[in-house]
Amino acid sequence: MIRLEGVSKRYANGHHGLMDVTLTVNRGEFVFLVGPSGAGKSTLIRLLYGEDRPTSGQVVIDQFRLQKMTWRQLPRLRRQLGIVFQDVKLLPARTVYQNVSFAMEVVGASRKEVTRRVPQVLELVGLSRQRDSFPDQLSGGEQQRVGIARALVNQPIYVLADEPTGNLDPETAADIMRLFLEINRRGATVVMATHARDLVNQLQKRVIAIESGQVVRDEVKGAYGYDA
Amino acid sequence: MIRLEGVSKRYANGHHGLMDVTLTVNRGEFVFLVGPSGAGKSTLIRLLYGEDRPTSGQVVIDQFRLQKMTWRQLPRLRRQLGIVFQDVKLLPARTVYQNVSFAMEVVGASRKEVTRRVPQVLELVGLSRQRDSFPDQLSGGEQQRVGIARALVNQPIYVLADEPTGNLDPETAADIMRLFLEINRRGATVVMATHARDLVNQLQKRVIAIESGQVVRDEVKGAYGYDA
Amino acid sequence: MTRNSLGYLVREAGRGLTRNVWMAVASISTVAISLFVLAVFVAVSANVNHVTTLLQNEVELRVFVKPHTSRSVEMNLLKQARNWPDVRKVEFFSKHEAAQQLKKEFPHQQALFAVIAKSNPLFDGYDVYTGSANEIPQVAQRFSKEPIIHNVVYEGNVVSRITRLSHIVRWAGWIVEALLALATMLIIVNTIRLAVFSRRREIQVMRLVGATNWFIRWPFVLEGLVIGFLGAGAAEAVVAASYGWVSSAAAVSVPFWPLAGMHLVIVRTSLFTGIGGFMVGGVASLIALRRFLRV
Amino acid sequence: MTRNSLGYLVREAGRGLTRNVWMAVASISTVAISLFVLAVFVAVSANVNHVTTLLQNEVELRVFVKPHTSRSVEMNLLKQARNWPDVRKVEFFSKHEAAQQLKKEFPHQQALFAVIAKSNPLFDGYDVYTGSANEIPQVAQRFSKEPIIHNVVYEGNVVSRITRLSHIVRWAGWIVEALLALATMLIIVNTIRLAVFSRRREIQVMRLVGATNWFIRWPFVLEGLVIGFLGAGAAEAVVAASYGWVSSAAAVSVPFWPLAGMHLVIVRTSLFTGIGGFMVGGVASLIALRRFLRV
Ligand SMILES: Nc1ncnc2c1ncn2[C@@H]1O[C@H](COP(=O)(O)OP(=O)(O)OP(=O)(O)O)[C@@H](O)[C@H]1O
Ligand SMILES: Nc1ncnc2c1ncn2[C@@H]1O[C@H](COP(=O)(O)OP(=O)(O)OP(=O)(O)O)[C@@H](O)[C@H]1O
Ligand SMILES: [Mg+2]
Ligand SMILES: [Mg+2]
Repeated sequence: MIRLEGVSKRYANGHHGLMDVTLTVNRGEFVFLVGPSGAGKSTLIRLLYGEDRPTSGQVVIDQFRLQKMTWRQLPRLRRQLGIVFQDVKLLPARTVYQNVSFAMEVVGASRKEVTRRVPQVLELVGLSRQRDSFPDQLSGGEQQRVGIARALVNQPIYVLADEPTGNLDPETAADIMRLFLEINRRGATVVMATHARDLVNQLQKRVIAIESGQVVRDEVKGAYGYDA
Repeated sequence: MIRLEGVSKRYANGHHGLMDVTLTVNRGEFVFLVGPSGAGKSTLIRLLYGEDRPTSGQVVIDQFRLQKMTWRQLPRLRRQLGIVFQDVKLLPARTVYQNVSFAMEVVGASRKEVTRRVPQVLELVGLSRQRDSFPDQLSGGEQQRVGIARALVNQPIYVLADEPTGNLDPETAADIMRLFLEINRRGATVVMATHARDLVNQLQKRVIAIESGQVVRDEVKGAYGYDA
Repeated sequence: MTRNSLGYLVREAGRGLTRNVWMAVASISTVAISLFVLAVFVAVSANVNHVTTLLQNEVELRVFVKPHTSRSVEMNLLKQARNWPDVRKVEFFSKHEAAQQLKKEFPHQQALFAVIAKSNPLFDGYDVYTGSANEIPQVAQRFSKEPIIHNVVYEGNVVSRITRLSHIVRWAGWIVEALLALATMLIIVNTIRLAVFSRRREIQVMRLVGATNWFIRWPFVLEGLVIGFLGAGAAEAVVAASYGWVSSAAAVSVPFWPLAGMHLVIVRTSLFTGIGGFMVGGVASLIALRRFLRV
Repeated sequence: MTRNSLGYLVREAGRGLTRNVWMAVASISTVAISLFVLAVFVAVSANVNHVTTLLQNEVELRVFVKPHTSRSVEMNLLKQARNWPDVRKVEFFSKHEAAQQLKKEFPHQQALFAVIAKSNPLFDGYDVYTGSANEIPQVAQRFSKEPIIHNVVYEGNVVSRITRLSHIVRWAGWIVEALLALATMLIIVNTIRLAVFSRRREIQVMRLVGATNWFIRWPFVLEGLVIGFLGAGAAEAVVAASYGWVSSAAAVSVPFWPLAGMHLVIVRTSLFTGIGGFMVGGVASLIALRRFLRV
């Protein structure tokens, strides 16, 4: 269970990322975070994996109370999560394969498991052919899919995805979305910030809309809801 | 006029970026490049501003024959272009304002012109409030809009935009698209790689579809054409 | 550490070093150069100490025996003195030998020697070498108490100056050596910090995907150790080669000044370069990483 | 360069230095430390040269006059010799003075001096100082051709050894100085390359938005110059302070060994640190940038 209680985030330069956000995401839910550019979606996700800390309020994920955790304890939490970063964050000195396998090595997976699982995940995101390419040898969309593969390879309990389809063509984006749905169906909780209106409207999942750092809408079977 | 003649790009690791592409874009045109992830759209754009060089074939932009240009001559070409990079490429040590003004300083604009024009462009992309933020203090969409402001600030003859709306919500994306249309209306040639199906379908401009490095479709009043 | 994670460690460090060959070369060469400078200084200082030791082998005291003392009494005192713990060496000379030496030192004062030859006005005596310079006064006093001793002569002004100087030089050597070692250490630390700095993003990404601090640190530490080790090795190789060359050249051009043995120099310099490179390299990585792990 | 672009240049360089204060500190301190080591060596070497010069002021030739030569003839030759260009200084001593000196040098050889006092077997003569050591042979020869000269004595074994050694030391000093300067240069170049390396992306982005190479280079060069200048300044300040301290300490503990003047040392070391830091800093930036401008 993910729980935010009166969470505010004010950045060092005085800008507000989030203001007094309270919400709960239960195990097994699939949640879209929507809202205009600069609304605070990424801020919320960063608070969940502890890259930022709230200025006030509480963030709790299962047994982890984030504001009480030291830098040394954070890895324990992060191993429960699969994170897709908005700016991808691949390791530049590693190939596609190594970027994904690194996430498994981090959690101490056995060599056998790694060699079994990594090609499988790369196949899922359609990158088998690029397994030995380095990040700077990939197209933008390919990089993004490596980030998705890395997030999913450990079959995490929680998936936090920050605009995972921003650089993908609609068809590939739909494929990737199906992948997240499948993962969710198998029990993972998914929180996804996205601008993909069509996909959100189509899937009829819970939608949390954020504007200027505040939750303005929270619908169980929601739609993207901004009509251009 | 942009002209590619039998252009192929084979990367050092053997992957093909483009294969035998021939096309012409006239002054004042508005062209969408569409195609699945990894098709070769960014490769084509990189060839136009000389970050990469074709393995074979000719790239010509007005009087510039790119394969004959030395490293030292490239800036002359690039000052005619406004480029939006897929990975944004902001200068991390500069604020939003300084990132945009840098592009003007590069072409030797006067101080007066800079102080007049930069706030104007920031207003256009909706970033007036963030002018003194550094790139790592911005949301993904805000960063992308800084990149767009930088590309447009010099009122370039050619605008090369590589997925300029990937990280933007549909509403902001539409605003930005209107901005490009306005620039095009004033005479600039625009080449834009994009995955924004709705916008492409709506605008009825020339659409060049690329797949696996080859031009598979080139329609004057085209549609995105891939239906998920 | 399991076999698996050892493999990871080695692979990671190797990747770090080979991915940016150019940067690895810059770091290693900086380490090598600064260690080389340190090693050269250590070698020079070893030689100064060597010369100081040699200088101490020069006569330190000259003890003259009263005229008309019998040779057997003189030999008796010689035997006695040889057992004094603070006397390293003691040698007897007769007044004839003294005259010979004087003649050798002032070969052109023929007239003088004509006089000496007729009736030698010089004395028998002993050349006394003590264990260290501070023992000279006590030994001198002990001799002067002996009834057969006429007088005790300390070494001349020049030699005492040189000894005193060499002491100062030796001390200064230690101080400069320590300073230089510190300087080298700082340069190595800075170099590795700069190298790590350019990979800060990578480190942060590792943290964000759940790597523990030690999981991230170990490869960097190993990398630092390797950089230090290679730097130290390169410095040491150049020192060994050039020291061999210098000492053979010196044997020809300054035969009277024997350089300290190769063996001694290599041991001393590699002590410094080893600690300076290997240890500091590893520690520097740890220091350099710290700021980037807080994410 | 217009006023506008000068402003740009200064602003840019300032930004580079202040944005990553930590990295600037690492670069500047590395430069300062390596220049300091160089400066210390230059100071030591200046002192060795100084001592060498002082040693050359010791007697180089002792020329003895045949017995029974009249004092006026002796004074004549003295005057003549003073005009020889290769003779720096020449002093006359009578045989009585020679005896006094001998007495001073061997205060305990009473018997010997009893003999000398009766009938002095020594000679009158000259102490001759040449401009440089290589002029000794020609001066010696010129003297020995004079009819009143009995013989010419070169300086003793020890002094000639010291002179020869000091020559070698002086030469070795130059070589080591050059090597050290090279080493310092390489360290500075590497340091600045590492610093520039961590900003390679930035440089490439500048190129991609149309900046010319010199537009990108100048701020980096200025930054390199500033790093070099500050490093050199810091090194020089420490040298000046510590040299002042050392030389006043030396005046007490080794009064017979006058250190080279502060002024001389500062001039010489700042020559090295100035070139080493300022120039090399600027050039290093140029070198470091090269690879990243090809985009
Ligand atoms: N490190 C930071 N320092 C200061 N302000 C920040 C920082 N990070 C984000 N902000 C500001 O906080 C607000 C919310 O940013 P956030 O990244 O959460 O937006 P977002 O909803 O993810 O937008 P996008 O869809 O464009 O990615 C923005 O106005 C942004 O400028
Ligand atoms: N530097 C490189 N080295 C090797 N292969 C590369 C390099 N850059 C791109 N490629 C490959 O070339 C192909 C085309 O890449 P490109 O970046 O042009 O795709 P794209 O159409 O822009 O895709 P996207 O929509 O995902 O950005 C891809 O298969 C990619 O893996
Ligand atoms: Mg975001
Ligand atoms: Mg692309």
